[in-house]
Amino acid sequence: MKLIIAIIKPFKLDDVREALTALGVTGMTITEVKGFGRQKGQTEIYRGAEYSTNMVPKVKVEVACDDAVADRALEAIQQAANTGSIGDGKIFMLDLGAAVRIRTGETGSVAL
Amino acid sequence: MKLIIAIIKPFKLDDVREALTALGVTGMTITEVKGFGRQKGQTEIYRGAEYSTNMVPKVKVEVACDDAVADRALEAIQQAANTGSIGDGKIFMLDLGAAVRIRTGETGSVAL
Amino acid sequence: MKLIIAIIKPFKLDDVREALTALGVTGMTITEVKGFGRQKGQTEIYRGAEYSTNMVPKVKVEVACDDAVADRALEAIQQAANTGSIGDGKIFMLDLGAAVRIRTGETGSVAL
Amino acid sequence: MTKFTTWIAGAATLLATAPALAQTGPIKAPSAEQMASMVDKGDTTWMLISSALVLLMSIPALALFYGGLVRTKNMLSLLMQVFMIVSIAALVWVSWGYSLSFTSGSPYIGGFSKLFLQGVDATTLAATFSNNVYIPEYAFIAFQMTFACITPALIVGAFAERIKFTPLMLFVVAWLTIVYFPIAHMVWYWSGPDFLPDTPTDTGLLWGMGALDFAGGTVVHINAGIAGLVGCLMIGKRIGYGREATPPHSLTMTMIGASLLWVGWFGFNAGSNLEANGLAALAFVNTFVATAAAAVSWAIVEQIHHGRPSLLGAVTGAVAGLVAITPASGFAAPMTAILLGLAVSPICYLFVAVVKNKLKYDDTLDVFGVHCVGGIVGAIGTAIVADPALGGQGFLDYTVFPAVAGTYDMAGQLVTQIKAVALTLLWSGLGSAVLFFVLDKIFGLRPSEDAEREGLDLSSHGERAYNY
Amino acid sequence: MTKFTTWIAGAATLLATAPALAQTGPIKAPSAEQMASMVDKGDTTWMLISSALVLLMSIPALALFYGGLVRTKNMLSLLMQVFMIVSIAALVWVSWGYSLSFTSGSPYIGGFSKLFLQGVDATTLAATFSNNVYIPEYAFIAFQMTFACITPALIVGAFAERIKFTPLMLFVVAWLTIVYFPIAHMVWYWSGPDFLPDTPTDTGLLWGMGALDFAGGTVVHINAGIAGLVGCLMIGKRIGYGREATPPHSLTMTMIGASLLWVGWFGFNAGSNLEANGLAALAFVNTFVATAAAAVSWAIVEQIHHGRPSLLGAVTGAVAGLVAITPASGFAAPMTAILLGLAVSPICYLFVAVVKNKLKYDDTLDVFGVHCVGGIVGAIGTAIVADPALGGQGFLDYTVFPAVAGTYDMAGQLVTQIKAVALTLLWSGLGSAVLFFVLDKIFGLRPSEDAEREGLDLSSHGERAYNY
Amino acid sequence: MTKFTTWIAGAATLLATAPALAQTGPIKAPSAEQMASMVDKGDTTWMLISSALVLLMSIPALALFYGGLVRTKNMLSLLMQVFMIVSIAALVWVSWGYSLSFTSGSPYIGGFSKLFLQGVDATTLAATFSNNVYIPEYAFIAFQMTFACITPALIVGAFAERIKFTPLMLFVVAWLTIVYFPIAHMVWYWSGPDFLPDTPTDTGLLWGMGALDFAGGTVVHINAGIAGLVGCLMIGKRIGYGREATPPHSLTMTMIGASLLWVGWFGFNAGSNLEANGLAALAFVNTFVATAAAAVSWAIVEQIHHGRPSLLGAVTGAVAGLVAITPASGFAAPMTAILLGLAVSPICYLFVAVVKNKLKYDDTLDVFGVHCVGGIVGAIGTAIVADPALGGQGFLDYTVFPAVAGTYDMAGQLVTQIKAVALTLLWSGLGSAVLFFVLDKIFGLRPSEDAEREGLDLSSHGERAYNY
Ligand SMILES: Nc1ncnc2c1ncn2[C@@H]1O[C@H](COP(=O)(O)OP(=O)(O)O)[C@@H](O)[C@H]1O
Ligand SMILES: Nc1ncnc2c1ncn2[C@@H]1O[C@H](COP(=O)(O)OP(=O)(O)O)[C@@H](O)[C@H]1O
Ligand SMILES: Nc1ncnc2c1ncn2[C@@H]1O[C@H](COP(=O)(O)OP(=O)(O)O)[C@@H](O)[C@H]1O
Repeated sequence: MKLIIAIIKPFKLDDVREALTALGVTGMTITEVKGFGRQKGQTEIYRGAEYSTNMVPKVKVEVACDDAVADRALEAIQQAANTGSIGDGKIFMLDLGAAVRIRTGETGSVAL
Repeated sequence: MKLIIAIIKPFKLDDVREALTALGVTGMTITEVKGFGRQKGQTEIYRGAEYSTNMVPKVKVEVACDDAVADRALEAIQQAANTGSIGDGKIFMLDLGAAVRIRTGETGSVAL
Repeated sequence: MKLIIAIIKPFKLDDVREALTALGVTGMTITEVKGFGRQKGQTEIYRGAEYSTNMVPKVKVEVACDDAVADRALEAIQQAANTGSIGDGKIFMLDLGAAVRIRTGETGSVAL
Repeated sequence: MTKFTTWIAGAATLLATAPALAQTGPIKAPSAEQMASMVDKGDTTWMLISSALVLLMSIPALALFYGGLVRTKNMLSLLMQVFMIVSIAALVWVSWGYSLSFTSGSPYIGGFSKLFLQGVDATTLAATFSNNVYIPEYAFIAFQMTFACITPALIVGAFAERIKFTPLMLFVVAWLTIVYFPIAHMVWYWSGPDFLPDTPTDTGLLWGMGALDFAGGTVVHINAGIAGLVGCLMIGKRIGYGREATPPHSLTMTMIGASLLWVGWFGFNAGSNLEANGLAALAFVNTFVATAAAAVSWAIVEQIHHGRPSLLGAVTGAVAGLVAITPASGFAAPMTAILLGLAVSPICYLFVAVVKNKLKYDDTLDVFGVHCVGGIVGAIGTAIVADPALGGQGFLDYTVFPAVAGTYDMAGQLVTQIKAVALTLLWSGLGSAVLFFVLDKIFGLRPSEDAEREGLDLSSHGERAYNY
Repeated sequence: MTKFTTWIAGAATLLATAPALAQTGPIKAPSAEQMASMVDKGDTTWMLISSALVLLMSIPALALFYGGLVRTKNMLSLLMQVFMIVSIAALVWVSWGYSLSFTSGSPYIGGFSKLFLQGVDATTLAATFSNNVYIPEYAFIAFQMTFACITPALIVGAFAERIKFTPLMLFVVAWLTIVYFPIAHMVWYWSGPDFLPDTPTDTGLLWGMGALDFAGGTVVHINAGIAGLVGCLMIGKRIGYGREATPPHSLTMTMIGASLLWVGWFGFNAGSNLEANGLAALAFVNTFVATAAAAVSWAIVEQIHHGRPSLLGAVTGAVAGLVAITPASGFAAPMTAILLGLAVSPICYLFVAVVKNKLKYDDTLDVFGVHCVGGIVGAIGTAIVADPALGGQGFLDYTVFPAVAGTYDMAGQLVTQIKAVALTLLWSGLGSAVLFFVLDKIFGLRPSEDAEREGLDLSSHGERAYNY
Repeated sequence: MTKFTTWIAGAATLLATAPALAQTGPIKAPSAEQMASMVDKGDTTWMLISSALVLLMSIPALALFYGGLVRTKNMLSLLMQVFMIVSIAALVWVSWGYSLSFTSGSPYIGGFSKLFLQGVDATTLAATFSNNVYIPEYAFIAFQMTFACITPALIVGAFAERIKFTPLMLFVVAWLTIVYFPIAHMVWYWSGPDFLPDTPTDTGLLWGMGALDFAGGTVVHINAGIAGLVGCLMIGKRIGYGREATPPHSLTMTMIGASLLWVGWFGFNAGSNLEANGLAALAFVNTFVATAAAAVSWAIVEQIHHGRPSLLGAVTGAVAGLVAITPASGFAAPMTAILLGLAVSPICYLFVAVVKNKLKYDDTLDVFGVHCVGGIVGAIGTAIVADPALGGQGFLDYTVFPAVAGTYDMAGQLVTQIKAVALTLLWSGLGSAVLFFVLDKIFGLRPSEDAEREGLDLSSHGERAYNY
C-alpha cells in the first residue's frame, strides 16, 4: 500500500477528486496548507509596510491506496492538477506499512 | 519507530488521547482536516443552490512511537475512536526513519 | 529522497525557513497544528469552568529533499528551531518513494 | 434637595414647554383633542430611537453575545433562534400581546379590546409618567414590542446547543402568552397619571402594590432567567458536559455583542422614562456607570481569584451591571448606581463560577446566574437606592392630581420588591415548567444525540456559520 | 376612522406645538422668517439620527450582509466596494446630486441652482409633508445623501466576485447622474405643501402622476435591482458557476448585516416621514412587523420545501420584507403590513430559488430577486394597503391649502403604481445597460481569469480579509 | 450671506420655539426657574442619542478597528483594554473628572465643587452655545463622559501588542487626571452665554484665548496622539519589529470598526453643538463629506503610489478625515470640509507610510500618524475654513448679550490655533512621559518576552479571541 500526498492549487481540488474517483479511489483526506516554493506570493502592503510573504495557500490531498492503483493515481492527480503555470505543486509517495478501518477493525487494502 | 496517522471523528479526540496516554504515549500532533469517504456529508442549500459536498470535518492525529508500542497504539486508537457508524475513519502506519527532539538534539526513540 | 516533518514553535518559522534556504532547499509546505506533549498548555478559565487543554499551537513544516541534503537539513532545522525550552518540538524523517512536479510531470529529485 | 422640589421644578418645565396649558394649569382626564396638544416631538423621537436601540440589543447584540460563547458548530443555531424569536414575538405582540398587556382587564392580565391593534391609529396616544404628557400610541407599541422580542430570546442561552428549533418557537408563542404578557400587565399596566386619580384600581397587580421596576428587572430579567433555569433542568445537560472542553468559539463576537448591548440598553432604560427629560438623562447616566462599575468589579474578583482579569469576565460583569441597574435606573443616583454595580458582580460570580459547578446544572450561558440573580439583586437594590434619603428619586403618588412625591418607606418598599420577585419567580417558574413539559411530551425538546454531536447548525438548519 | 379626521387631529397637534401660529392659522407660502418659527428640534433630531441609521445600513450593514455571502477570497472586495461607493456618492451628492434631484427643473430632472450646495446654509429650511412644518435644509440633505449612498451600493451584489474596481467606481458616478438623480427627482421632487397650491405643476413626473413611494421602493430598490440584473447579464457568470460550490464564507457576518439593516431601516422608512409624529411611529411599526412576517414566511416556505428553515432564508426573508414595506411604510396599517410581509417572501423565493436557476443568470447575491422583485411587490402592494377602506392612510391632496385627504381610488392607484414601476425598470434598465456597455468597451469590467480565481481581495486590493 | 445674518435668523428660531420668552426677549443670567423653561426635549433627545453614539465609537467600534489590525494572538487584549478603559474612565469621570473639567477654578483646571456629582440632579441644567437654551446637566455629563472614555482608549493603539494590563489601567486613571481633565477645562470650560458677559474671565485658558475646537481636535485627538507617540517610544518596539510580518488578522473587523466610528462620529461632532438645530445639521454634513473625501483621497494616493487602493487605506483615510473635521465640523461649509478631507489623507499617509518607517518608531496602529497629525491638520485648518469669507461660521462674541458674530481675523486665528496645538502637545507629551516613566519604574510596562511572543491574550487574560 502507498500513501500519496499531493500539494495542489486549491481551485483544482474538485478536478483531482473527480479524477481519483474515476479510478475507484473514493476516500481521501484534505488539509489546508501554505506553500513556499518558486511561485512567489503576492506582496501585501499594510499602511506602508510591505510584507512579501511568498507563502501561497495550497491544499494537501492525502490518499492511501493499493500498490496496484498507486501509479495510476499519481498520474491522474498530476494531470488533473496541472495548469502549466508555476506553483502547480508536488506529489509525494510513501510506503504505507499498515491501514486500519476504525469502524470495523479491518486491516490492509480492504480497509482503504 | 513508526509514525501512526489516524483520521478520526472530532468528538473522539479526547477518548483517543486518553487511550494513548494510558499506553505511555504522551506526545501527539493534531490537525483539522476534511475527509471524503463513504460517509456522505450534509447537503447544504444556500438560497436554493444545493451543495452536496460530502466533505466531513475530521481530526488527524499523528503519533510517532517505538516499534514496541506501535501495534498496541494502533489497537488503542481503533477502539477508542470506534462508534460503529460510517465515517469513523482510518489509521495508517508508516516507518519512521529518524526522530529528533529539537530542544536537546537527542535522536531516536528517546526523542519521542 | 526523504520527507522531513518538523513540528516547531510558530514564531520560529522564519528562522527555520531561512536556515533551509541557506542549504538550497527552497520548497516547503506549512500546516498549522496543535501539539500535545510535555509542554503544558495554558489553563484557560471561562466563567469559572477551567479548561486545561495542554494543547499548544505549533507549526508543521514538511520538506521533501534529496538524501544528500537530508541530514544537514535535519540539523539546520534543529538548530534554527531550538530555544532550549520545553515544547520546542520534534523532527521526523521518512523515506520518500517518489516525487512528481505537477506542472512538468518531472519525477525524482529534480521534481523537488 | 428633596424629591418634592425636583418635581415642582419638573412641573415648571412642563408648563413652559406646553404653553397652551400655561393659562389653564394641568388638565385632569383630558379629552382626545386636548391630549393631541400634549405631545412633544422630542419625546416621540426619543421613543422611536429607543425602540431601535432595544431591537439592536436583540439583533445582533444578544445573538452575538450568546453565539460567541458556544462552539462553532452551534453558532448559527443561536443566531437563528434569536432572529426568529424576535420575528415571531413581534407578530404575537401586535396580534394579542399589546392588548393582553396594556389594556384594562383584571389585575392579572389585560383584555381583548385592542386585539390586532384595533382602535389604534396614527392619532391615538399613550400616557407617560408625567401629567399631561403623551406620546403616539404606535411609538409606545413599538417600544414595548422590542421588550417582548428580547425577553424570550434571553431564555435560549440556558439550554443553548441542545434544543430543537420548532418546539422552541412554539414555546416562545406560548410563554409570551401565559407568562410574559400577564407579568408585564401586573407590573406595568395603569391608566396613566391623568386618569388614575379617578380610577385608582385600574392597574396591574404589582403596580397597584407599589412595586418599582423602572425598565424591566422583574418583567424581563428575572422572568427570563428563571424560565431558563427551569428549561435547562428539564432538558438536561449537554452531551459531554463537564468532560469536553467547550471554550467560547469567538470572544470577539461576544465582546461585540456585549458592547452593543450596553449601547442599546440606554434605549431600554432611559427610554423606559417615556420622555426625554432630566430623568431620562439620569437613567442614562445610571445605566452607564453601574455597568462600568460591574465590569470593573468582576475584573477585580477574577484578579483576586485567578490572578488575572478576563474579557469574558469583564463583559459578563457589564451585563450583570446592566441587569441590576435596569429596575433602578430611574430611581438611583449615579453614586448609588455605582454601588449597585460594584455589588452585583461578586454575587453573580458566585452563582456562575461556584454554585453552578456545585449543583451541576448546565445553564450553558448563565441566563440564571446573570439575568435572574442579577435581576433579583437589582429589584431588591431598587428599594434601597430609590430612597430620597440616599439621593434617590423616591416615587410619585399618582392618586392625586397632579402627582406629588409619595412618602418613602424603605423597609416597606423592600417587602414589596421581594413580593414582586417571588411572584415573578413562581409565575414564570411554574408556567415555564408546564410549557416545557407539555411541549416535550408532544414534540420532544431535545435533538437526537447524533444531531447534537454534529451541531445544531447542520442538523437543524443545514448550514454552517463559517466556511472559510 | 377616516383619513380625514386623522389629519385634522394632526393639524391640532401642529397648532399646539407652534404656538406663534395659534392666533393666525396656517400660513400659505410663508416667508423665510416665518418658516424659521416652524422648525421643531424634535424633528431635527429625528432627521439627523435617521440619517445616521441609514448610513449604518450601508456601512457596515450592507457590506457585511453581502460580504458574508461571498467566498473568503472576495470578502474584502465587497467591503471595499461598498465603503468607497458610499464615499464617492456622498461627494457626488453634495456636488451636483442634490441640485439635480431636489430643485425645480423639468419633470424629469432638477436644475443647477444648488450645485455645490450654493445658497444652502445653516438657516435655510426644507419642507416636510405637513403644512407649516420645516426642517433644516442640511438635515434634509444629509438624510437624502444616505439614500444616494446606499442605492448604488446595492447594485454590486449582482456581480460580486467578478468586477474591476475602478470601472465600478466610474459606473457609480455615471449611474447616479443619469439614472438615480432623475428618478429621485421624478418620484420625490415637489415644491412642498405650503407652496404647491400656487405652483401645482412644480413636481417630478411621477410625483405629479400621484405615484406613492413612501421611502424609496422605486427610487432605491427597483432602481438598483434592475441595474444589478443588467450588470450581471452583461458581465457574465462567474468562473465555475454551477460547478464549484460557493457557500457563504460567513453567515455570521451576513446575520450581523441583516440585523443592522433592520435596525437602520427604521431611519430609512420612518425617517422618510421627515417629522417625528404619529405617522413616523406608524411607519416604524409597519417596518417592524412586515419584516418579521417576511422572515417567518420565508422560513415556512423552506420548512415546507426542504424540511428545515435556514438562517440565510430567514434573513433573506427579512430583507425582502424590508424592501416590500419600504414604499408602503407610511401608508399601510400594521395588519396589512404583515400581509404584505407574508406575501413577499414566497414570491422572492420563487425568483431566487427557482427562476434564477432555470434562467441561469448569475445574480450572485440576488439583487434582482430580492430588491427588484420585492420592490415591485411593495410598489404594487402599496396601492392596496394605502386604501383607507383597509385601514390605510390614503393620500393627502396638497393642491389645496391646508392639505386635505384625497379621494382614494384603488384601481386608479394600481395603474399609477404599475406605470411608475415600468418607467423605473425602463429608465434604469436602459441607462445601466448603456453605461455598462460603454465602460466595458473603454476599461473592461471584468478582471482577468487569474485575478478572478485568486480572488478580488488580493488581485484588486493586495490584501486579505483575514490572516488568522 | 454673512455670519451675522445667520445668527440673527438663528435668534428668530430661538424666540419662536421658546414662546414664554417672546414677550420679554432673551433673559440675561436667568434664574433656575427661568432656565427650566428653556429646555427643549428635542435637544435632550439629541444629546442622549449622541452620547450613545459616542459610546458606540469606543465599544465596539474603536476596539474592532484596532483589534482587527493586530495579530490574532493579541486581538482579545485590545478588546479588553478598550472595554476596561471605558469602564474605568466612566467611574473616574463622575467621581472627579466632571468637576475638574467643568467647574470654575483656575484657567488650567476646574474645582472640586461637583466631586462625585454633588449638587447635580435631574433638574439641574447645563448651558449650550445659544443664549437661553439649556439641556439637562445629566445629559451634558453623559455626553462628556463618552469623550473621557474614548480619549485614553485611543492611546493604546500606539503600543498595542506589548503592554501590561494593570499598569495600563493605572496609567489611564492618572492620565485622565493630570492631562485630559486640565486640557478639557482649558479648551471647553466657560460660564455659558447667559453668564459670560458678567464673568468674562470665567473660562479655561484656551477658550479665553479664542481657540476654536468644535468637537475635540485638541482635547481628544492631538492629546491622545502625542501620548501614544511618547508611549510607544518609551515602551520600545515589538519583538520582531521589521523582521516578522504582522499583517492585520482581520480587516473585516477593522472595516466594521471604521464604519461604526463614522456612524458614531455624528454624535461626537454634531452632538458637540449641544442643540439640534441647523448648525448641528451642518456639522453632520461636514462630518459626512470630509470623511468621504479623505477616504477617496487616501485611495487615490495609494492608487498612484502602489497601483491599487486598499481597504485598510480607505478606512484609515476615513478616520483621518473624521479626525481632521472634528475641530472644524461646526465651523466649515461642506465644500471647505471636503477640501480639508482631501488634504488630510496625503499628509497622514506621509507620516504613516514614510516618516514612521524612516524614523523607525513602532507606533503599532498609527495613533500618532493619524490622530495627532490629522488632529493638527484639523486644528490649523479650522482657522481657515471657519472664515466667513470662505463660507465658514466665524465665531460668536459671547461677551455681549445676546451674543453677536465676532469679527473674523484669519491670521490671528491661525496663531491662536497653533498656540493651542503647541500647548496640547507640550502638556500631554510631558505629562504622559512622566507617567509612563513612573509607572514603568514601579510596575514595569512591558510584559516578559515570552508573554509577548505567546500573545497578550493568553499571557495577560488567559483566553483566546477565537477557538474555531
Ligand atoms: N521540497 C518541497 N517539500 C515540500 N513541499 C514542497 C517542496 N517544494 C515545493 N513544495 C510545495 O509545492 C508547492 C509548489 O511549488 P513551487 O516551487 O511553487 O512550484 P512548482 O512545483 O510548479 O515548481 C509549494 O507551494 C509547496 O507547497
Ligand atoms: N483512501 C483513503 N486515503 C486517505 N484517507 C481516507 C481514505 N479513505 C478514507 N479516508 C478518510 O477516512 C474518513 C472516513 O472514511 P469513510 O469511508 O467515510 O468511513 P469508514 O472508514 O467508516 O468506511 C474519510 O472522511 C477520510 O478522511
Ligand atoms: N510522539 C509524538 N508524536 C508526534 N508529535 C509529537 C510527539 N511528541 C511530541 N510531539 C509534538 O512535539 C511538540 C513538542 O513536544 P513537547 O513534549 O511539548 O516538548 P519537547 O519536544 O521539548 O520535549 C508537541 O506539542 C507535539 O506537537
